Amino acid sequence: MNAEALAFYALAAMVVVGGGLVVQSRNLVHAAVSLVPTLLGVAGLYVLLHAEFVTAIQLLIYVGAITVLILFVILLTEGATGLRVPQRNEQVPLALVVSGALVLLLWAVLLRVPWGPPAGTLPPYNPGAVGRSLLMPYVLAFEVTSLVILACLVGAIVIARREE
Amino acid sequence: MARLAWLIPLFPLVSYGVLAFRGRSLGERAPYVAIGAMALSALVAWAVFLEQALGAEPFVWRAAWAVGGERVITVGYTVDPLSSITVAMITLVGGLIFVYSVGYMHGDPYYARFFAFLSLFCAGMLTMVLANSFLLMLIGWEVIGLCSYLLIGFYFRRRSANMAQMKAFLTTRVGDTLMLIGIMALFWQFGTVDYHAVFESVRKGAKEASAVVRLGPWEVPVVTLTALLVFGGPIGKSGQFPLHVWLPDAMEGPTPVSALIHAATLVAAGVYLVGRAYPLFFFTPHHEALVWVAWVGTLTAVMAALIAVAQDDIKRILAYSTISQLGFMMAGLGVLGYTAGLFHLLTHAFFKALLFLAAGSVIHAVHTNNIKEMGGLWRCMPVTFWTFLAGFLALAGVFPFAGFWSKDEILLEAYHHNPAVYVLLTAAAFLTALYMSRLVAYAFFGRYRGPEHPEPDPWLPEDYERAGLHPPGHGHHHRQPHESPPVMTVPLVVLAFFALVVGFVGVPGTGPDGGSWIHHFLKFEGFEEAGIHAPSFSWPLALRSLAVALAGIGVAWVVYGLRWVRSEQVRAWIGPLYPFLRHRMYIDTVYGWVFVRGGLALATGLRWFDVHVVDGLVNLVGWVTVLLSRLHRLFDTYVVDGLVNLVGWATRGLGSLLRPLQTGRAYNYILVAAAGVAVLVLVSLWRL
Amino acid sequence: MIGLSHYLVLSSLLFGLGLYGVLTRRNAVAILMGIELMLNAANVNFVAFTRFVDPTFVRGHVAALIVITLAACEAVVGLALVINAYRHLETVNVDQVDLMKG
Amino acid sequence: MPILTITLFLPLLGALVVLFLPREDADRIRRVTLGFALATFVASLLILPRFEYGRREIQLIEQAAWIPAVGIQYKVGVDGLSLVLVLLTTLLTVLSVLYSFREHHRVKEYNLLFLLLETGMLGVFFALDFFLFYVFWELTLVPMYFLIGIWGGPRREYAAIKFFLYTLVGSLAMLLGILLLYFHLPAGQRTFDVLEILRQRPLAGTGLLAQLAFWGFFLSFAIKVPMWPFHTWLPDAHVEAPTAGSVILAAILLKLGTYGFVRFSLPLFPEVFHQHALLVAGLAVVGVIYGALVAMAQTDLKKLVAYSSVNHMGYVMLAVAAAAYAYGRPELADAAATALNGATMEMLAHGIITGALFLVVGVIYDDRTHTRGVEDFGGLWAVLPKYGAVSITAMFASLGLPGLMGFVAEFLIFVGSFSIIPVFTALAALGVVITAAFFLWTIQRIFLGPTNPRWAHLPDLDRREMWTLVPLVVLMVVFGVYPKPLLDIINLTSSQLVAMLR
Repeated sequence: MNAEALAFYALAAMVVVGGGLVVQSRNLVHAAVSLVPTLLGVAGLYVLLHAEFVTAIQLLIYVGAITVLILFVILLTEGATGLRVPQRNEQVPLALVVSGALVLLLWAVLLRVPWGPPAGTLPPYNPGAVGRSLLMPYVLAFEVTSLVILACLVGAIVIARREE
Repeated sequence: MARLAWLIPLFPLVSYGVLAFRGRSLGERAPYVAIGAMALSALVAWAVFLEQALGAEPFVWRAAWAVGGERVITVGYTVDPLSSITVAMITLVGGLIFVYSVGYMHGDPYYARFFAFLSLFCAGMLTMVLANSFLLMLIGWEVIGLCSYLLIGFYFRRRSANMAQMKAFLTTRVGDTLMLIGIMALFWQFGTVDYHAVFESVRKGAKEASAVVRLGPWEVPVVTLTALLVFGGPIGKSGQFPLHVWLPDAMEGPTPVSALIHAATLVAAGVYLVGRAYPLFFFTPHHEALVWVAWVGTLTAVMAALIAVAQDDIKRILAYSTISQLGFMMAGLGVLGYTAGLFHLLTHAFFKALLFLAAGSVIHAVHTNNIKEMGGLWRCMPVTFWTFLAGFLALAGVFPFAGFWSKDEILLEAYHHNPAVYVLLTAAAFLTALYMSRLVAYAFFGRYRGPEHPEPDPWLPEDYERAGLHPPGHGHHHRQPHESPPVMTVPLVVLAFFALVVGFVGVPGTGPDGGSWIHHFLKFEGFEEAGIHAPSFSWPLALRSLAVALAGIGVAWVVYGLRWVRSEQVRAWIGPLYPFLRHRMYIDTVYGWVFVRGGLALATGLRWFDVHVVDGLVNLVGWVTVLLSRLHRLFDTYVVDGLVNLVGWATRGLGSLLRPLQTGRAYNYILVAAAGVAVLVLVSLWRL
Repeated sequence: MIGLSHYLVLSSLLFGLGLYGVLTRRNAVAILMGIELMLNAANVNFVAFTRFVDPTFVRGHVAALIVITLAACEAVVGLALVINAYRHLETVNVDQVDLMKG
Repeated sequence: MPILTITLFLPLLGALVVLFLPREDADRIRRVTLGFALATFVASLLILPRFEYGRREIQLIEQAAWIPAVGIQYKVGVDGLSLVLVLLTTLLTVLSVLYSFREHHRVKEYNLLFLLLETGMLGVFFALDFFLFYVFWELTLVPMYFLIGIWGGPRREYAAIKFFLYTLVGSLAMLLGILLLYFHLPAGQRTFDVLEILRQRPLAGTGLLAQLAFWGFFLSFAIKVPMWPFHTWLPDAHVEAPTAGSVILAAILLKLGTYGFVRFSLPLFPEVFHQHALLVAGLAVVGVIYGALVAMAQTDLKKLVAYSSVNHMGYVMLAVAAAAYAYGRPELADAAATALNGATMEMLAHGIITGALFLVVGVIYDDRTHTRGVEDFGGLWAVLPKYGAVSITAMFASLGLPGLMGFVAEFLIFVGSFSIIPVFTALAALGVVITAAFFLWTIQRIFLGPTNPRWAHLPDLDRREMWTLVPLVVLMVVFGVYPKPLLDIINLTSSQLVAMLR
């Protein structure tokens, strides 16, 4: 087992355990905090996959921003997120069966597909390549995304603003 | 000059416009606008009339007004002897009444409005007379109806005036609707409503076999039915039986209005129309439409004269007298006396306007309408008395006043063409002299009795306040009535003059070939074609009618003047006839019950029907739908009705079956979606 | 040697966990966290495919970046909605919000 | 310049502009709305010089592909009938918006809905594609629903829902009819183009299907008109709607029904319509008499005017039924054209007169007395001379006084229809007396007699109210005295229709 494999399994364990805690904790604050190792683990996987830029963004946005945001909201709406209220609905067994089945089936499919060898090599300077791709072939997607961000920004302000 | 005839109605119309928009600021000067316009219009009218009298050709002008497919409906005016002499009469009488009104209406808070409505009336009346088609005639006809409505209710604070104006408009409207249907029938038969074209067609059509309509057991020729429907308008407007009920009530209006509208012009419009549309009546099989006209007229003449004898209100007596005289005119036209009827129309306009104005002068002085509260007025109101007397003699038909000549013409025609009508009309003439003498005797002779309850002011103090006037004080009128100011008496004198002389156009020898001028001027061409000749004047007949008139005066003088026989005794002799006549033969009462209350009851009933039945059905449908949806849980227990639309039930049933699945909770839906994805993955696994 | 399938197995597992969270949680914020897990799983897939199947134009990276951006947007709007709903309904439990019930 | 499209979408543009105005600045919203309404009116007037007065067919056609796969296109055009109705719409919208300056509740939404409504109404008159027509037809429904439901009187929800459901049921029936027509075109040539469908008359000779489609259209239009016995939504809607809403409802929306009858039912199903013409005429006569009698028994002024609408629209339907009955009898062509001219004239006259009447009621109710009970008034003429003059003129116009617009219409309807269905027409003419009776009675109770001291100091019409009412009165008089300019335009369409019915 080389260093890469070791890293992978460690990160995978981090992700899975974190994810499990996220969906399983009764305390929502715990769940939100457990999100951090999961997202960090995913970031680590990106490093293993030579996706430095994505890693950076993952750290900045997910770990830095979204997690904090979620925590804030949990604290803001504490009366409704506390331990006294039941946190699970009545379809737990069914959900367990369905999601378990889905995972198993996906595995069955993924492992059977013969993925061929890579059709090229990764560009050496990763952020530059990403930038070129974003601004040349995918510029439309880029623009649309920025528009969506704008709309979200406005929408979020409108929705969350306290009405006079 | 005939080309300028369109100016005749235009002047009063402009005057109306000015007074309607600027009347308030004109204030006291408002009448000058109206009188000036009438003077200009009279000038043109008399010029046109004299031109026609000197033998000018009739003139017609048309312009397109509406279109329907390829057809064009025109309006325009026609100048011929009949229309020109009528407009000359209207502008003259109208102008004099305008002048009189300056005095009569002085100090009224709605002074300008009064003259505005009078001007509009004259515009409408002149339009109606000059019109060259049934369409324009109808327009003028309804406009004068509107003005009559507005002027009857001029004292709009009075409930009685409000009721009277509605009664007038609605009663005439019944006749107008019949006439409208008649005009529709004309359009149907001839495709036009132009006088000339219609009359040409009926003249030609008279020689051919005419189409008939079945009305129950009777077969009526279409032309006759059309003519009679058109006659519905004159029946309403000219107060003929059975639509005469509005005219006596119309006396609620100010007296100049009664003089102008309800004596001289508007009510004569019906007679004028029958004269104008004479071919329509004449060219029916056996002139049968004219026979109807004659009998309606005769009946009206007798009935109204009878009622007039038992009335006490001076204006009502004159109103019933007007109805009766209009009946005379209709009867005259009906017994083939085309000239006679129209001649009486012209003379009657002068002397009846005179009588009303003089009556107005009396009312102005004594503040009551009841002749039994007057008396002895000949001494304190000499001008009014003498002019009234002139009008009285003209109406009674005493030689040489105008009424003698024209009424005699009618009796002469009736004598030759329809003896039964002649007898009845003679009786009516006797009654006319009787009730008029009664009126004169009560009002002008004896001693002054004075009103117990003087007529209250028609206006409220607030009306004067708004107009910036001071309400007239109470008790300022003298114990002894006094003569009216010259602005009112001068028109009386002028009209009295005409009441004396206007009949002379009917004196034999004034026209060519020894006939009278009026016969020469106003003649109906159809008579010559049909070989009918007007009977010539005969002295025995004239003397007989004069004797009848004098007899009427004599009888009245015996009872009411000299009081040899007390009127109470007369009442006792005639028994129930007196209350019958006094209550206007109960005609108004019956109409009130049948039409007014009946109509309102029907309306109320239909409103109930609308809310509870028609709308109830709609609401029932809605209610049932709501109920069904409320009961959806019990739906399964319902026994499915075989008649009910199976598809509808099935859809509904399927809906309720699927209903529990729609929980509205997102996580249920997502679970299903995830399971679906799992199934899809499973399928793809198979295919690998 | 860690290959593509390792990553794919891991990401499917993560996806399953997220899905389970979404399906069972009553609380809207918790559901949102489940969604975040699922999105991360997808992103791992994208990046892994770039590395092992189609590396030339780093298309997967671009897709992952866009997903991250949209995830951020979604979180922002979602949380705004949660706050708004909480203010109005005094609850953020989705089973009490059943306006879609047929 | 695509003048029709500009006219059609100017109000929509206005609605967009209003959407972006701050709701606090009510004054600016009102002025902008009025500006757009005026601009639309001017644009519709600009159609006049472009219109060819010698051509009977639909002209000034503007079209563009929309959904070519199923034969739907954007196609608009005008002929005499739609031109005059478009002018009526744009004018009355201007006056309604002007009147609504007094509205203070949710001004922005109110004005926005009005502009939206105008586009809907114009679209119905302009559309030459059944799909487009249907879209606009439904579009008129929504703003009106909200106008009644939000700005209405105490029972507004009931009235709004009744109005909505009733007319919706009708439009669904029409949709069925449209689809029947569409699917009877030969496959491959299927289109919603009105002119093409009119040319081919796909359901001619299909018996039952033609009947079905005819009654589908009939139900939709009859509810809109409204014909007896589908009229009960009208009084409720009128009573509850805000004044300007009532004006538009009476003046324009009712005309959509009669417009539909003339534009579609007559030329599409002449045989079927001919077959049922006497039934329709009978319903029309019942509407005339019944409407007048029920109006007489009303004590609420708005209800009274509403039932008088039932009465007047009965005349229109009488003329349409007469025209249908004349199908196949060329000798009656001119009479049928006269009747149709009268019907169109009555649509305009009723729009102008009843519009004025609702404004008159609104003027006294909204800002002065807050009561509409006929019995609560009396002697108002002395207090409000200008108001009295305007109201009495409008009422006399409504009862068909010659010299005013209503008479022209009634006269043409009567003389035209009498040549075709004399008995029905004569019966309907009797309605004239009843109409006169209830209007006179109303005048007496409101304007004559002693003044109720409560109203002794009411202010007379102010300048804005004069500006809304005077144009209508002027039009009543002008076209009452000389209707030929209008009739020349209208006659083009009537002649064309009659030619198609030969």
